[in-house]
Amino acid sequence: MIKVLLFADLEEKAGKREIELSVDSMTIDEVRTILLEMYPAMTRIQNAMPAVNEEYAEDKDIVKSGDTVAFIPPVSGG
Amino acid sequence: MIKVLLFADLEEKAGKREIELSVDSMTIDEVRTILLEMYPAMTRIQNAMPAVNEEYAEDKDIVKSGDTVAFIPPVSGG
Amino acid sequence: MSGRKMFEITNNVISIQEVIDKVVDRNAGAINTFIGTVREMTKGKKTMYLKYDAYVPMAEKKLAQIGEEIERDYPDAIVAITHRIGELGITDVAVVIAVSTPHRADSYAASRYAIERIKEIVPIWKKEHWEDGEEWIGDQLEKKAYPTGKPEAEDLS
Amino acid sequence: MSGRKMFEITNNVISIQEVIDKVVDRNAGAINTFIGTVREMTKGKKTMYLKYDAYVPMAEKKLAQIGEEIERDYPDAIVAITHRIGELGITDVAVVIAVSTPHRADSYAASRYAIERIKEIVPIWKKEHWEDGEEWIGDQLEKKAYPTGKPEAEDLS
Repeated sequence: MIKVLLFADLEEKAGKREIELSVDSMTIDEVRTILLEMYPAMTRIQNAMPAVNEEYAEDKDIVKSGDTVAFIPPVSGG
Repeated sequence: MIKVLLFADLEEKAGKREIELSVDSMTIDEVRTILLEMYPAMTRIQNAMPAVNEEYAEDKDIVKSGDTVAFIPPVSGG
Repeated sequence: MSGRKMFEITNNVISIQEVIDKVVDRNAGAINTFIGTVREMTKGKKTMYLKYDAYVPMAEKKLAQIGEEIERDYPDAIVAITHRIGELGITDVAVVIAVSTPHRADSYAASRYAIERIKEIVPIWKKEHWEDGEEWIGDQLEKKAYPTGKPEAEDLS
Repeated sequence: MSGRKMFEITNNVISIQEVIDKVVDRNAGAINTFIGTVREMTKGKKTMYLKYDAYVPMAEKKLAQIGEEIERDYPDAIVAITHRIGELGITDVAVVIAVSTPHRADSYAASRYAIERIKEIVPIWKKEHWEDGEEWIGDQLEKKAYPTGKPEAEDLS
């Protein structure tokens, strides 16, 4: 099981911050594709930077069961 | 009468902050010369910037009775 | 500094003095503090209030990373950063950065670096609430976004 | 801002928050604060304490002049400066500069300008007290003095 975290506009489009995917292993790109199929309105996930276990990651990186994948829209703190 | 103000090292060399000169009118350069005659140890008055009535002035400016002349050593606030 | 959290996301009002106290040091001659406040007018639109959200554990890690980057470039610097989340009104304090250094030039440079890096790599988002609508900023590209749409390779460590 | 003294020389402990409060503004998104503190070690010598003195009325005028110079260059800036005089121990706050501006870059630039100008034109002096002596700084040229031995023409207005 992979845990997915969504924030800001992405969270609003999904209607929730946390989603669990019952898969063992896939690339982040594949996770993104699944999410877009689940929530077609979540187009801005294309511009979101992935993070795995609280560190920025690359789309081609593989996540495994137990990992947490977060999609980080362009930030606006400060 | 012209009031003279001295600060920092100059004040210590004179032993006081305020001196009154019983003159009607003279240049700041002349005031400085008088002070050096009164307090030969006050050599650093040569590097002090004059101010008249709380504004920076020039050595050649003339001060009159009622004016306050201050000698401002290089500053070190902040 | 033991027991004090130098890099913090909080739901509460930020005490500026408390953040400054974390960086006071006998060898510091300068403390630069940057305070980000909620401004009423942005590009002619009137903000009613803001809502900030964050990916809290990662945001605190990234604030700490910024502190490490500064202490690498300025070995005598001490850095503390607190960012508030939740609903903020006009003039409320959203972020406080405090940097102490022996000499003043470094305190300015390091403080400036910190706020620029916060806007690049720390997962915090603000939602503007106007009279006629609301929007998550960043998505909108009202500000500098990642030039390539995401942080650069050197931002990822 | 009525009733509040924006440019002040004081014998008392400075409240940083009070100086910051003077520049809070609905149109400010950024407040930069510079805090000058008493450092223990300078050029290998250990300071026991400092004594600051000032030509108070002229110093307050010159602080106000710095504020006017900043508001001329940054019309939306609000500036407040408090400098303490008297005896100060290590880590005590000697000066607090607060500048609010709509956008952050100006707050840094204006705050930096203020501290550099204070060291050029404001009649305040510090006397260092070491274990083995004491000296008025400035006389000693331990710091940047007026390049020509006095302020330049443009500093005199």
